[in-house]
Amino acid sequence: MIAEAGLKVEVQLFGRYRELAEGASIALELPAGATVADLVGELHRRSPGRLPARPVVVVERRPAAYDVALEAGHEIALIPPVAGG
Amino acid sequence: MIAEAGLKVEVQLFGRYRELAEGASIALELPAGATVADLVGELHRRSPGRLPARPVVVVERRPAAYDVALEAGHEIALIPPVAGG
Amino acid sequence: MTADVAAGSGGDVVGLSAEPISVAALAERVPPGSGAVATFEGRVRDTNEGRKVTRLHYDAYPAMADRVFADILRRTRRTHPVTAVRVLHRTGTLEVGETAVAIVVAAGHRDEAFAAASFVIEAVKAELPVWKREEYEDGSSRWLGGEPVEDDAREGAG
Amino acid sequence: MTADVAAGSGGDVVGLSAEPISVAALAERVPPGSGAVATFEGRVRDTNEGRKVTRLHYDAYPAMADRVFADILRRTRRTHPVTAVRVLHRTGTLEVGETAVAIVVAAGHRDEAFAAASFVIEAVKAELPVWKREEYEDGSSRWLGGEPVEDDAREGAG
Repeated sequence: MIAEAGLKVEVQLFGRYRELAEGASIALELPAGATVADLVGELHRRSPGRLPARPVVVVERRPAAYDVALEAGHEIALIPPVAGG
Repeated sequence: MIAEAGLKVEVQLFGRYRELAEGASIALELPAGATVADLVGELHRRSPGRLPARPVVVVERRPAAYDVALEAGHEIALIPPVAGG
Repeated sequence: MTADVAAGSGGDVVGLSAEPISVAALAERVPPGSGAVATFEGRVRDTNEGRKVTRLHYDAYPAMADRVFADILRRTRRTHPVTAVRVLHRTGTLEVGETAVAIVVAAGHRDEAFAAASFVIEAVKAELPVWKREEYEDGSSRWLGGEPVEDDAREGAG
Repeated sequence: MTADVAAGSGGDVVGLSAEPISVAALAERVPPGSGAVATFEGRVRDTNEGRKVTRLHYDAYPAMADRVFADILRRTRRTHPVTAVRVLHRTGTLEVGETAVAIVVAAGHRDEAFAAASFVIEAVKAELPVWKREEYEDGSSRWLGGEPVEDDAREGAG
């Protein structure tokens, strides 16, 4: 049996969420098979009180449901409500 | 008693109605007290078959009801349905 | 016919223009509270009802047009919260692609700007005393708007 | 961030722009069958919610914006009979009066042009991943859109 490796992801930050980290992104290691919900849980642990309960997570450039499983190589971003125009 | 003079009017023509006369207007003499309806009647006599039954007559730059009495000095025009834009 | 343009409140402009119209020039310098600017241009199409159009001529009744433009401006300002209303309509000969009518409306917000621009073009088309004659590829031409005189007259003028 | 503009069918253009936007330039050369051209510009207002605004900063997620712009263009063309659709949204720092978003829609007729322009601006505002930070006269600034993070988080993150 091969030991399951953790899932390394980099979460891009936009708008007001840029203030959550220095470099406009956060590198995280999640358990293999982690979902969007797991990612958000981890973000809440790292930045308590600085995120809404259910922020929008964008996976592969589309807003993702919370039960979506993350995979290595996914483009992942955390975005506030959009405010263009 | 003063003899009633006729009413001299000049009717400006626009759009397709310009083709009713050479100079883009028609000079008419109507009975004193003539209405818009009388004016249209006279135009029908002069140009039979070349005007609709009830063309729009503009008096003092506003479309006029057919019972409006014309007066000397009135600015009068005969206009087809507008077609701008 | 010369351009007949009157400046009013908030840089309002209405009038006929014998010269080509630039909607970009018309949209310059709107008041600084204008978060939304909507424009509309009616242009000469290359076809109409299946016939190839080569050019268009607009006749106008300028004195009445002044009155109608002033009315439209007044009604627009009374019913729409706008910061600027500008309307120009061409007269004379227009080639395909040229601007026949240009409308610029500035407002605080987008819904107001769209609603007012739409209000203005509908009013212009229904009320402004201008008349269009189309010229076709085969050299013929005809006045547009309403029924042909002759057809109406047959039943009406007897 | 560089201008990210893709030309498509009928001279369609969508993208982010780090440079000032000219709606006039965006409206050039629409197809000759376009009898109607409607444009919309969203501009930086000098006040918002009673506060004096000095400038605006737009952050954007360019890769997602490409995807969203392509979606909006596809949906607009599927649901509206238009001859050209062009949309640019600014990024970076904008002074009061500058154009934040510009939309040009050309169509055969005016109702189609207005409806499509309105459809596009609503979609852009609801979907395009850009975020606005306002700077005020007193030197303070804040991100707009949605609730402040801290307020949401108090009830949600426990």
